[in-house]
Amino acid sequence: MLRLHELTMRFGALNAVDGVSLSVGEGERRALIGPNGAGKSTLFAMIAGALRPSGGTIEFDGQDVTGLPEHRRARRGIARTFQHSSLFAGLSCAENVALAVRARRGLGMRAWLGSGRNMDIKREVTGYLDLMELSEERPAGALSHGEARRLEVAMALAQQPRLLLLDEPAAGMSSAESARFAELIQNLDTTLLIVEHDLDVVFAVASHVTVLASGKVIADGSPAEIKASAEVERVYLGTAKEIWC
Amino acid sequence: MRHAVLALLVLSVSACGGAATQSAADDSTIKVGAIVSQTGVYSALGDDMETAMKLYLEGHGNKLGGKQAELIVADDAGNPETGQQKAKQLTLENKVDVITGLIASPVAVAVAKEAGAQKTPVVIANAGADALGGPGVFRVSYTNYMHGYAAGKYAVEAYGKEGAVLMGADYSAGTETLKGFEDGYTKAGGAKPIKQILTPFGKTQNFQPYLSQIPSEAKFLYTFYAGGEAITFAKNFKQFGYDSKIKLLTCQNITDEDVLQAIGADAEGITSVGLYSPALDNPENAAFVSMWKAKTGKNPSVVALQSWDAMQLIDKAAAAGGSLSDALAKVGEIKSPRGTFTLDADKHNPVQNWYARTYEGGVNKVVATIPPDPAS
Amino acid sequence: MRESVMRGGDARMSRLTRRLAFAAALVLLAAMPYMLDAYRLDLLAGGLAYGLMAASLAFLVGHGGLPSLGHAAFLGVGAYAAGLTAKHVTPNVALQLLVAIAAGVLFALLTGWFAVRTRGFFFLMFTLAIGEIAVQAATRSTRVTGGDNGLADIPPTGLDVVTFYWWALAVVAVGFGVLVLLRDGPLGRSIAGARENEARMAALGYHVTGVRLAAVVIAGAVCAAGGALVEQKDTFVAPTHLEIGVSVLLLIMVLLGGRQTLIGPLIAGVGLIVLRSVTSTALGELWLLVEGALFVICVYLLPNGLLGRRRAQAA
Amino acid sequence: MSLLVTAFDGIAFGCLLFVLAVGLTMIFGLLDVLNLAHGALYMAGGYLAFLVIGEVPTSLAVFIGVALLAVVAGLVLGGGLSVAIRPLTRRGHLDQALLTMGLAILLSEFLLQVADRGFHSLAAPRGLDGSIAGSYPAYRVAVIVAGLAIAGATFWIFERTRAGALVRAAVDDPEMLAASGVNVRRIRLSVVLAGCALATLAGVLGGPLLNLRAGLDTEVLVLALIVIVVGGLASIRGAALGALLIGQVQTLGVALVPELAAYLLFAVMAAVLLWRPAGLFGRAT
Repeated sequence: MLRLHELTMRFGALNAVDGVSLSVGEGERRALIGPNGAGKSTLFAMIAGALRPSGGTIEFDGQDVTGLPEHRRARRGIARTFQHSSLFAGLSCAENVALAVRARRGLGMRAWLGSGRNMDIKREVTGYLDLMELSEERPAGALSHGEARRLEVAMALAQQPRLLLLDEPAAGMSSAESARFAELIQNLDTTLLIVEHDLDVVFAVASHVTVLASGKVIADGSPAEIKASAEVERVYLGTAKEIWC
Repeated sequence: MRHAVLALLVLSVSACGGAATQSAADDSTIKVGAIVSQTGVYSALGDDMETAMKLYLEGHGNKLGGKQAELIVADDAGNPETGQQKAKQLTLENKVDVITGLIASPVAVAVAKEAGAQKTPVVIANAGADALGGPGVFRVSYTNYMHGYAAGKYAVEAYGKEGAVLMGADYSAGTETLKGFEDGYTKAGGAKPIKQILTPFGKTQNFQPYLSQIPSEAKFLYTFYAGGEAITFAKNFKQFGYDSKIKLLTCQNITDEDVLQAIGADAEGITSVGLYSPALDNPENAAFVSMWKAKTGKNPSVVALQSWDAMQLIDKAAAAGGSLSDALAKVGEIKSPRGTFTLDADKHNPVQNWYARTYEGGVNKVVATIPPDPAS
Repeated sequence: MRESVMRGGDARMSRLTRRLAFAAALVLLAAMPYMLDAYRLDLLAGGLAYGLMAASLAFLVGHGGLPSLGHAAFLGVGAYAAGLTAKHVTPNVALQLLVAIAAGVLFALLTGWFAVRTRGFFFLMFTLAIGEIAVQAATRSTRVTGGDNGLADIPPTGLDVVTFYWWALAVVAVGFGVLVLLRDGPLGRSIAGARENEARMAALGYHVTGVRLAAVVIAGAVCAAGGALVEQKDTFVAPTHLEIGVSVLLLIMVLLGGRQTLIGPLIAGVGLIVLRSVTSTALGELWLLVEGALFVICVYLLPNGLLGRRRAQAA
Repeated sequence: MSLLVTAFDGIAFGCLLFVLAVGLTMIFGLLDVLNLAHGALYMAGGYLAFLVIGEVPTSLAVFIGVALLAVVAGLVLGGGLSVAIRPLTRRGHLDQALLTMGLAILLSEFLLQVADRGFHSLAAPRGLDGSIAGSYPAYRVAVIVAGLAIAGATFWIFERTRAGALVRAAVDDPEMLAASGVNVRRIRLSVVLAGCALATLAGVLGGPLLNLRAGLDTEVLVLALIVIVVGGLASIRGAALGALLIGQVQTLGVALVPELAAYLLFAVMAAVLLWRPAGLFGRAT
């Protein structure tokens, strides 16, 4: 479904992302981990379309989408959440999700006045909000950090994406919240690419893990292989261990 | 429910708006509606107009044609939409017998249209748009065309038969006056002006770039500017040394009272062609100038003179009795401080002398008289 | 139940009272010809036209988050389109209105296509440039627009004051209704989304500049309809109808009325036009001073304007 | 040759535009307060000078004295403005615009009532009222000198002095500055006062060039807004460049393309906004 080929991003002399090639198959749940500054967020931004790569190509469903602007990629079925939650603060949760649903259904003539079709849109909105345990009426600006992260995911799901990009969804969550969050993510059936620091969430959710360090892929495999790999431990888990103890 | 309450509030304001009296139109009084600019760019001329009209009434026992006169002044703010609204108010509510004033041409066009619909005669005291005039519309000022035409005729003798360059603000008053000049000049034997330079109206703070476009072979320059632009032009012309490069003939507005003080010394020696000068020696002018100086301490401007004559026209027409519109058309000769003039039969524009004047020692000295020309 | 922001269950009730209030106001306005004389009815018709144009600007500024200082250009486009149609094509006011709206849409697409590429204060200044260029175009294309003396000899509409008032009231009611429907409809929600957060809208798959352009086109078309009414009332239009002073006046009506609503600016529009006529008649040249004082007082006493309510601000 | 004079005249006009616009870019750029009363403050400076010295040439000393008087008036009006604006600092540009528009109407109409509604123009001071080599007004050269002096002073204060550093810090991170014990409110007040004083000073400097009349406040405000938008907000350098560019557009541009003269000013601004949506020197906000 998603194939990156020699993807590179140069900021002046620094190669934040240096020739990364990887592919994510249909239904796979790929996690992207690595120490700070490994280029995870930059890679994520390039896939989502917010950043134009300096080199290499991105293929989605066999088509080259490297140059495609963000909103056209979303139309093709790539949905994303934001690292620092970016919501419609002045609008209610229901409206936030409704905008996502309506984006997918297109703004045809009927959509201008579309009161008739409002009913089934409303049902869909309620479905996603219940999935993420959020009340319909509260303005998005008044949500707690955890609730805001869940609304982000609800909106991404409302786009019924074929590929869901999650940018550190568990960041800033308590362990209880992130555990609950991992459960919610687990029973999603879309293809997933998640960038995350919280390794509990990573190993609970991911079916395949890629490890990045200073812009390069240093390891790639099942969660078990990654845990056991000495190379990863040296570069990545070693530093993580000091944090823990 | 707040919306309905508020809507009610607003509408009640409009219901009682304009507490003008609704006195029945008895014929012992004559109501004159004067639409002038009390705010906006033309407000200086508005003050002159209002003062002149009130001065005339004071001097004539507040009577016009033997009837008690009531002058109602309305502010058009220099805007045709507001002017038309005031015309509706004056005709529908105040039931005025005649509308006068009208400084800016767009306002005069809108008001003339409205007054025509309400069957109320209009006496234009300033606006120069050529198109104005006709049944029910009378003008005591001038048309832009005749203003330029007279200058063109004069220029042939005084400035020579060729080498004329025209310069003016790019709006109807400017282009119509310059067209009049071209016709007057060529009909009197002058060659076709070699260049016409138009400057954006109301947007020009600096004339140097335009003055620099005057071709070297030009012999004299005729310009049309009014109000603020007249000041900027006169000062730029002198300060950039063009007064030593080319002879200048201007329209009457550049050396008129409202701008002379601001132009100051740079106005000295400027020759212009206008329909009036405070220095004209005839009994009516002597009386008018002394009354005006007593009231304002300054010489009367062209607008003041024209407003005085507007009242004089209404006064003579009201004296004849009957329908005011018909009476206005049959007034015949008017003894004005500018000299005697009449209104032409179909467009009711003034048939009058024009005067070449040179500004020296604080007054426009009359140097030549250009008799009325039926062609203009 | 629409998705607009309403506290808890009273959404249905409040929408009902709003509809009731709107109907009551309509009935009251319809009764005006029996309560007002010709001059005041004509003044009210003009006030309603300006109220509709203020509401269309509120749709752009308040709902769309796109502050404009050149909205009078649409008044001009509508007025000249209607005037030229009356002069050269048909005296039928309805057809003139359609031509005016079409001209408004075209002008909105032409200029909005560029304008929506700017943001915030720079969008404000870009619209100021559009407005001023429109004034110059109207002033200088003398053969078509009659230049600075305005479009002369437009044939009368043949409607007397009362009939014209009904026509204006109908156009304003329909125009206002369209604005409300569009604001609360799906397109209106996406325009609100573009106002709140452009990056998120792009991530959802919206063509953000397209959504903003839609807001400009809707506001422009409704304002052009208002412009047609202004022209038809007096059968006269001149470049002064679209000068910057009018754009400022429309923006002031929006701010006084409360930019989060559409009804507030409509009422402020009618009120300001009527007030100007009353104070100008009563106070002569001092009316401008009174108006300046009114703006200052309203900024302090009515922080959200006449009818505005603080939108659900972020926590 | 005359195009050279036109270009030089463009510099003079640019200098006036700079003095006229720099106060606005300070208050708007640095304090994010949209002051639409800027044109009325300019008008106040001009009318104050007119009421004091009328329209006859005075000695240079008297003219400078009147200019200083205008600066004092600017400081007083600036104090009033900062008090009026304080409740609105968190209410966004549109509310500030409505307030300052109201204040502008009140101030300009007051000036017209006190003086009169006619056209007035300050006379250049004696010694500067003639023309150099009979073809270039000496006063405009003085405007260039004054403009450069004021530009130099504002650059120096902002770039080199501690006060300038404090102002720039107050713009970037008011909370941090306040935390370090600096009275941020006093800094903001001084910026408002400086901005308004520059506006009234510009009124006197421009008195002999732009006529004093009803409607002058709107005309000057639009010119100032165009200059700071083209130059880029919140930068003195931007205001300087914007002023010089617009100065040339209004002189050289008009001389080269006379038939487009009416559209030029706004077409240039629109073009700059499309090319650099935050102005030439502006940071994309």
